[in-house]
Amino acid sequence: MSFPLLTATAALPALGAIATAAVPAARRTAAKWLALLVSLATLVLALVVLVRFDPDGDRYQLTESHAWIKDFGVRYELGVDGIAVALIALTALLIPFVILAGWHDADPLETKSSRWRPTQGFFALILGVEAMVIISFEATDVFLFYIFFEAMLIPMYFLIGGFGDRAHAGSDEHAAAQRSYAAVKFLLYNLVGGLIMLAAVIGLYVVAGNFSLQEIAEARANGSLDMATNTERWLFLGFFFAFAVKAPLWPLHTWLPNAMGEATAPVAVLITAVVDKVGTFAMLRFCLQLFPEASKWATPVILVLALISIIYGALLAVGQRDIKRLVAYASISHFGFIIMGIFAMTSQGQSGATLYMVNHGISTAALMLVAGFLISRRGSRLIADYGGVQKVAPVLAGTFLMGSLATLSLPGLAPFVSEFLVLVGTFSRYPAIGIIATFGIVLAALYTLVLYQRTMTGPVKAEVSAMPDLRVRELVVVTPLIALLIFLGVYPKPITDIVNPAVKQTMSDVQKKDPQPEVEAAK
Amino acid sequence: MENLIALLVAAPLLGAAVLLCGGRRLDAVGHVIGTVLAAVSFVIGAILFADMLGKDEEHRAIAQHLFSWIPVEGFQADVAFQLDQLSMTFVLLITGVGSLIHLYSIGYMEHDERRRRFFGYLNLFLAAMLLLVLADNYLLLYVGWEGVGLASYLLIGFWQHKPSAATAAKKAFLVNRVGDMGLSIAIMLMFTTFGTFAFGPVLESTGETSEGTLTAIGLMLLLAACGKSAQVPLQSWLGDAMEGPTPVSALIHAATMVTAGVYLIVRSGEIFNAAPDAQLATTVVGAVTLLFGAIVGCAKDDIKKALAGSTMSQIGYMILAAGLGPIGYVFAIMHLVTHGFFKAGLFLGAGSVMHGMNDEVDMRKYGGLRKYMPVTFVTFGLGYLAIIGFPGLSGFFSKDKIIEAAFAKGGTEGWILGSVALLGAAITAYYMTRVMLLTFFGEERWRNQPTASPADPSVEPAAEHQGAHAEPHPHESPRSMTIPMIVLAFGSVFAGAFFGIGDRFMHWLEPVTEHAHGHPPIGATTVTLSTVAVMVIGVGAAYLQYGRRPVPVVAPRGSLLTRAARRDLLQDDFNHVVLVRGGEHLTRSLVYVDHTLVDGVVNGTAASMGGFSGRLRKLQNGYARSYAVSMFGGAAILIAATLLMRAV
Amino acid sequence: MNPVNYLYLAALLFTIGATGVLIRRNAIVVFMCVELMLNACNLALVAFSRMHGNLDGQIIAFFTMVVAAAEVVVGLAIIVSLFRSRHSASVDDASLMKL
Amino acid sequence: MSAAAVHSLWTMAADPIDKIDAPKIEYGQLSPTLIVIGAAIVGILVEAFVPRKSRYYVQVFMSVVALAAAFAAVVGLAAGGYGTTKAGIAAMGAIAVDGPALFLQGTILLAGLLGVFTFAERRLDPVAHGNRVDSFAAQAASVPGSDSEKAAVKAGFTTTEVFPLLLFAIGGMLIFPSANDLLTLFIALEVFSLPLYLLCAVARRKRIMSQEAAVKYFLLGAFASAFTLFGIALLYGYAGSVSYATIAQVVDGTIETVNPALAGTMGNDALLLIGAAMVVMGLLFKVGAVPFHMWTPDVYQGAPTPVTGFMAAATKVAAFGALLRLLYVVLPGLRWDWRPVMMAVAIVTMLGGAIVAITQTDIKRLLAYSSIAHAGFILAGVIATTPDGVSSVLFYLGAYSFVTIGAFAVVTLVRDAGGEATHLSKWAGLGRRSPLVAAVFAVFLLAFAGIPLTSGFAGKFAVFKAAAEGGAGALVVVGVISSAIAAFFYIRVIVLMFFSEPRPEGPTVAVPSPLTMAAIGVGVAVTLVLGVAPQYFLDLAGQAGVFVR
Repeated sequence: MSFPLLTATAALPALGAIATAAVPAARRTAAKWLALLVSLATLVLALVVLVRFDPDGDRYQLTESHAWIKDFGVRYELGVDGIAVALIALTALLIPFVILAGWHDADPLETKSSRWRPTQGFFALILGVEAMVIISFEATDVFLFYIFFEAMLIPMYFLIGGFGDRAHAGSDEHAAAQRSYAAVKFLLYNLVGGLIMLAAVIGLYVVAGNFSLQEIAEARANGSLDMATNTERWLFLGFFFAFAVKAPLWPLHTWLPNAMGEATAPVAVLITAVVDKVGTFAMLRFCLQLFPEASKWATPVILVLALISIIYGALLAVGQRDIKRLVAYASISHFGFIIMGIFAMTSQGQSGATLYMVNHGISTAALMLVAGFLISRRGSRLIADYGGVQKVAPVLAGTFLMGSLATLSLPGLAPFVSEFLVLVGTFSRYPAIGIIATFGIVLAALYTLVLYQRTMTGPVKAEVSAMPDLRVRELVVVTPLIALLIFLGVYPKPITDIVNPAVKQTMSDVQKKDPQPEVEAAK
Repeated sequence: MENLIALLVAAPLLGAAVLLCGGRRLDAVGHVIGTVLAAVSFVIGAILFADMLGKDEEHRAIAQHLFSWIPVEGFQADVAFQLDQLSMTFVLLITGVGSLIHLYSIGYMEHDERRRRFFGYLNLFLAAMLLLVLADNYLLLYVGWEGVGLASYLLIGFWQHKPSAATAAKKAFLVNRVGDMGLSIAIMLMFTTFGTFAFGPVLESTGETSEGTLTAIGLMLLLAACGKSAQVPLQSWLGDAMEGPTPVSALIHAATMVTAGVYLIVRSGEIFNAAPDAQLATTVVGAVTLLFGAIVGCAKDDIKKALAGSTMSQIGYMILAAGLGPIGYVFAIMHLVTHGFFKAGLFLGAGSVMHGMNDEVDMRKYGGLRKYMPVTFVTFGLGYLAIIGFPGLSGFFSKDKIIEAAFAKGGTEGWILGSVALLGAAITAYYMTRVMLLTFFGEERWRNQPTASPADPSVEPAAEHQGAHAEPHPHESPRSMTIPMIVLAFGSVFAGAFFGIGDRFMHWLEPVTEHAHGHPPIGATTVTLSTVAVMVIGVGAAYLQYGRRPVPVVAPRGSLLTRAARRDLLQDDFNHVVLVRGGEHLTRSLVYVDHTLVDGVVNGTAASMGGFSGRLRKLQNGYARSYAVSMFGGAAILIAATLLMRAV
Repeated sequence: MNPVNYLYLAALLFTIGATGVLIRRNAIVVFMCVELMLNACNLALVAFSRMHGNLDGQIIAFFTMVVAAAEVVVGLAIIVSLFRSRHSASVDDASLMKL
Repeated sequence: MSAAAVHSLWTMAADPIDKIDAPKIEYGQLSPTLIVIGAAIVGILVEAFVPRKSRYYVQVFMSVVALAAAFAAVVGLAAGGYGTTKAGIAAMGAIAVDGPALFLQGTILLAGLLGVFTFAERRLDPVAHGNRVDSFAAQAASVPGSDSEKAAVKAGFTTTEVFPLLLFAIGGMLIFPSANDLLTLFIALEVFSLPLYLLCAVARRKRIMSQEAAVKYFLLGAFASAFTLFGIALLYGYAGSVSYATIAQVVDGTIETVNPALAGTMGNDALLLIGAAMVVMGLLFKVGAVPFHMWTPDVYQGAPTPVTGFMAAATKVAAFGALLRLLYVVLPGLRWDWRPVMMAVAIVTMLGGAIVAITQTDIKRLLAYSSIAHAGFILAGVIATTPDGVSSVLFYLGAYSFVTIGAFAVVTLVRDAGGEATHLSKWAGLGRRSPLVAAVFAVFLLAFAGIPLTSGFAGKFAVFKAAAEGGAGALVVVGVISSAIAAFFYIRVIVLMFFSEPRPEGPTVAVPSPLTMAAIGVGVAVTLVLGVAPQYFLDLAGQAGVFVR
């Protein structure tokens, strides 16, 4: 019985959350530091996982397996493949920045009754989300995954609904209404998705008799478990629906702009960069492995939806007046790319998609957090309220530009690698879709540069004339992210090395081969 | 030797990193660092050149593999360089002209408090451009391709507080993105066709695939070239790009970056050779742009915009040549190099003029400047002679060759292309003469009338003590600015002869681009003579119009064509109406759709559910007896249903 | 006489009682209707008991009466207290809680 | 009372009587019920003889002890294997002592214990004339607002009768699920219904509503039990016996000795079907299934909240227990007749409850409708007609009852001048005022909504799984849909508590005595434990999943 590394990685933040919540009301700063330290410790653990993981080893490593709910055929089974490792690392990496960026977001405005402890709650919830996300990346038992896939909605829900921008602090009734609307919308969308998935989960149990991903996948592979075509398709749809809501895929996306718009920037990052990744990750791990045939059957539709997401999201981003909503729609567009990469069913596509999840996490974090700093200074989310910031706060503008360039996936920055892989991967099997998707890169340039131009350039607006440049804390948040963007853009090998074997596995699960180049095919 | 190649890129990259991250403490020395590193890169280039000359033709190309960039199943992208004669030509041009312009900028940007950043951007550009020409595969080239785009974006918008500058920068980037789309699709096609996108394998195995595929790839590459090299239909950004500081216009939008399209096509020669349709398209684009740019150039009063038009048209020549295939490649590159010299020279001259004229750009407010800024006058004049193809100067050699080649294409195409090229030569002569006359000859129109254009912020303090309406005091520019101009002037005088005589340049490039001699239906001499002839005509016309008569300070309304030309032949308005307006409408309506339809459906169901609930709960009317009714009815139904179940 | 007729009678009584519950307003009357239904049940039980020739039905009938008595106790208590506090025994008046 | 015994008595009448053999009663196996009912009777005596001041303490003490003892007895029996191997029929066929019976009795007893705690709470209402008061009328007999009432309050009277009544109700509930013949079923039904009718009527605040609730509950309850009884009569007519076993045999046609007199009716399936339907209807009334649910919201709202909590939890448990036994022991032969009908009932119940709840504005009514929806979910498990189905229902009932009692206990804490502030608008911003209470209530709501890591999810999963395996996939789909709808209004309350600004004149949260705290604490603990590690209890329910015939 070796040390349960994976459990520890998930348990640490969970315990940290409890501890943070328990900090007395007066000791706010202590709670913050505690949360930060815990998240850093988690990062360390995640790195240990990263190191201990052997790309050429078994598919699932560091596995743990304990009996849990026998009657439901549920086991506490953890295990990570390359994709999971990458995403766990991403999560553990982002949380400290999220915490640091949200350092003052939850300071109580006026001294409420001593028992009301927003700050403790805020950071505890963040850690709670981290714990749940990590364990759902680790779970190799469908039921275990489902539990946390659903449960993580609750802390997210409180994070969105409970803590708004400083700009629209609680006092403002309208903003509060907006916020709780966004929170409820987030919860209901995902809950409905989750419940439909629950039906599918139960159906899966009826068909398969247990929930172990590996057992079922093997049984599917060696034919000892064959589902009726229709059953498989229904189950697939049940699963996919939930993931498509979470991802989010057009036309199930409308909760994201509200949620990201109303939540504070760090929480918005948490949503789009961390939590939503569970959705795309689950498509890759569960949909394809459990229902290969159905996945192939659904591919055309899904690809078209993904394509719509890409173009539609980008176009709407162009039309936004609100910085955060703009970033949200941009994310929708990017998730379109990820899903497209997954279902293109080519090595490049899926490696690209996985890489994309990581890169999008980092780039969106960079852009959104800087935007958050900007908003916290001026107290408005409207693009029109800014202008000429570049002159008064050059560093802020510079980092913002880097974030924007990453978002439009400029070559040399990380997102380019993944986006191009996805495009190539899709193109090689579905040229038309690949070409249309390429329009996305033009639109991406459009909305990011328009945003930059309207906020950062031009004559200095009176309201921003006194705007301070980035503070040390904020620099500490942004700089590493940007450095990472550049590094992974120039040298993504470390990640691809981990991811490739897992992708190869998935490809074999769905029994798909990459299309051969014309020339070699001719030979 | 191979290992030097990386340094070539690394030096300016280092410069960019240091200058951009260094912060204010480097403000004092920033420009020095930048210039030195550019020069370092030039020196390395020179060393490599010398080494290359030392080898015999076959073994001149060298390569360096740095590391595997994106290793994914069935997909291999490396960071690897290849340096052959073609790349070398560019390396020298880029680093050479680049260094000169760094030097020039020291003086030009003296008063700008953000000079450090300016040099950072310039270095960034050098690095990206070198990456572009040194890459040994299309994906890495793509990185450089977009890198130079970024640099140009940053530099055009360098004076970001000017909305016009910011807009121009954005426009440039966007239009280029459209081109980039072409490039990335081309790369994807290569990947699916050849399973790789490294120059070597792709270009060798062109024979193994259908012409259709190659045509597609070719057209996509052409699209990319159009974006980067401001060819019709993607040329609209270049004029606005003149918002950037003049050295930028000289380096990026005249000498180097805009010629990247030509490089791309020549580099992909084998693909085009195997795809005649793509070639034809290329020549057409070249020819059209050549005229388009020339015409626009005639109408502009803004000296930089006039030069920009000329750049467009000159690159049109190069693209045309490149489209002609093996008979044109060499001349395309040759013209590219000579053009690099004289056009850069011209821009620097223009910059120097503006520098002396409180950044006035309207030529109608110049005049008679030759005695105030002699050096500028001489250098500019030499560049002028070069570009109009005055016999013996560099422009003459390169352009004449292209016109010959155009005729040599043969058939009606040949005639059409050739005559277009000739016409272009005439117009070139016309508008360049116009520029020359308006600027340096005639009476001094800048006296006692206010400087309209807002003073450039970099000289704001100066502008203040002069007062906004003070009349300018034309003066020669500082040494650091004149030296580069002089050097470039030398280039524009002798480069052509040096390359052309004895076909030196041809032999130099042949191993890479393999050259085929084209024979124009009407002998080469005839072509040459007619070239000179039309040139004289053009000059004459311009002299009659601007040399003899006084030039009105306020531009006359002018003919329909003139007015259209002033507005870039209206295509900008077209873009605005169709793309911008249309796009705005599209997005606005989509936002509406998203809110009402997509979101509405969900909210609608929720609302209807609520309404249903509201109606349903009316049943709960509080009367015990009605509850009893429902129970009784329920019981009845229950019994009936049970009996029914048995019945069926 | 055919014992089945007793069943029909029982059914009839039961229905009458049920109808009464549905249509009468006065709580007492409603309650009496319920009692009527219970007695209909008794009749049915006894009739069946006779038909089957075993005593269970009759025994149950006794139990039913006891239960009915108990119900009266509880019911009257409740109804009376209601009547005293609102001076009306109409079940329709007692409709504060609805929707 | 078994039919056979009576019969022999009657026939022997002619012969000279030498001895009457007393019926054989297994006191040990009946001990839980006997203890509770005994305690109830003693409770009555206490009311008669113990001085008023000390009654409260004596009653509370006795009730707690009795229930604890009864629970101990249940545990003892279960440990003694009466739930599994030694399961059998006691009291000459009247009572079944088997797994489901013991499991449900245990649940009911625990619920009852928590119920007693909430009944005994005396810290919530402000002290009246120097006496701490509970949530029951000083003198139920006195007219609301009359002088006699004031006098009673002044004198510090309290209705300590509620404790014996509670015990009687519990006693009836203990018998209900273990009743093994229709007569016992009917008696048990009345024995636990009548005290509940009374308990509904004795609220301290809002007495008019309380009485109205009682009247409605009583009239409709009596109406329903009349149907039940008629159904019993018909079944008796069909089978010539009220014993489950015999009826089952007659239904299956596997009865050995056919009395010629029976032959006539035995064939007549109309009797059987109508009778069965009517009996089932009586039980559906008790569980509050659509369309027999309409009493639920009004009664839940009007009754004193502790009573509501107890009722909502224990009645459901008992009624579902009886329903299970009826359907699994008596009518398995009719499965193909009642299954589709019950499916329809389950579907309308799930949807109806969830949909109507959306627009509720009173927290107690809201919980009432939610309990209707949950009845639907449980029915889904009942319909599975597999051992898994039984155990899933048992588990669900266990989990659900604790959540319910806890939730209603929390409701008792939120008060303003007029007693409990049950209107939702008053709950706005509760999370800001007293985060702990709000958080606890949120946990209960999430459990109701079936969010993972709460007992609600485990239970829901269990029943849906059983239903799916039992071939009722449609129910699962409807189930998840109505869960989604239901989630909406649970979340509405959470939003209200946490995200809306507190009203200045909002309610205060009373600090309860350890009694209510215990009730709530146990509720939360069970909710979370069953959510995270349900295996042990699933095993329990699984072992208890077999009925004795």
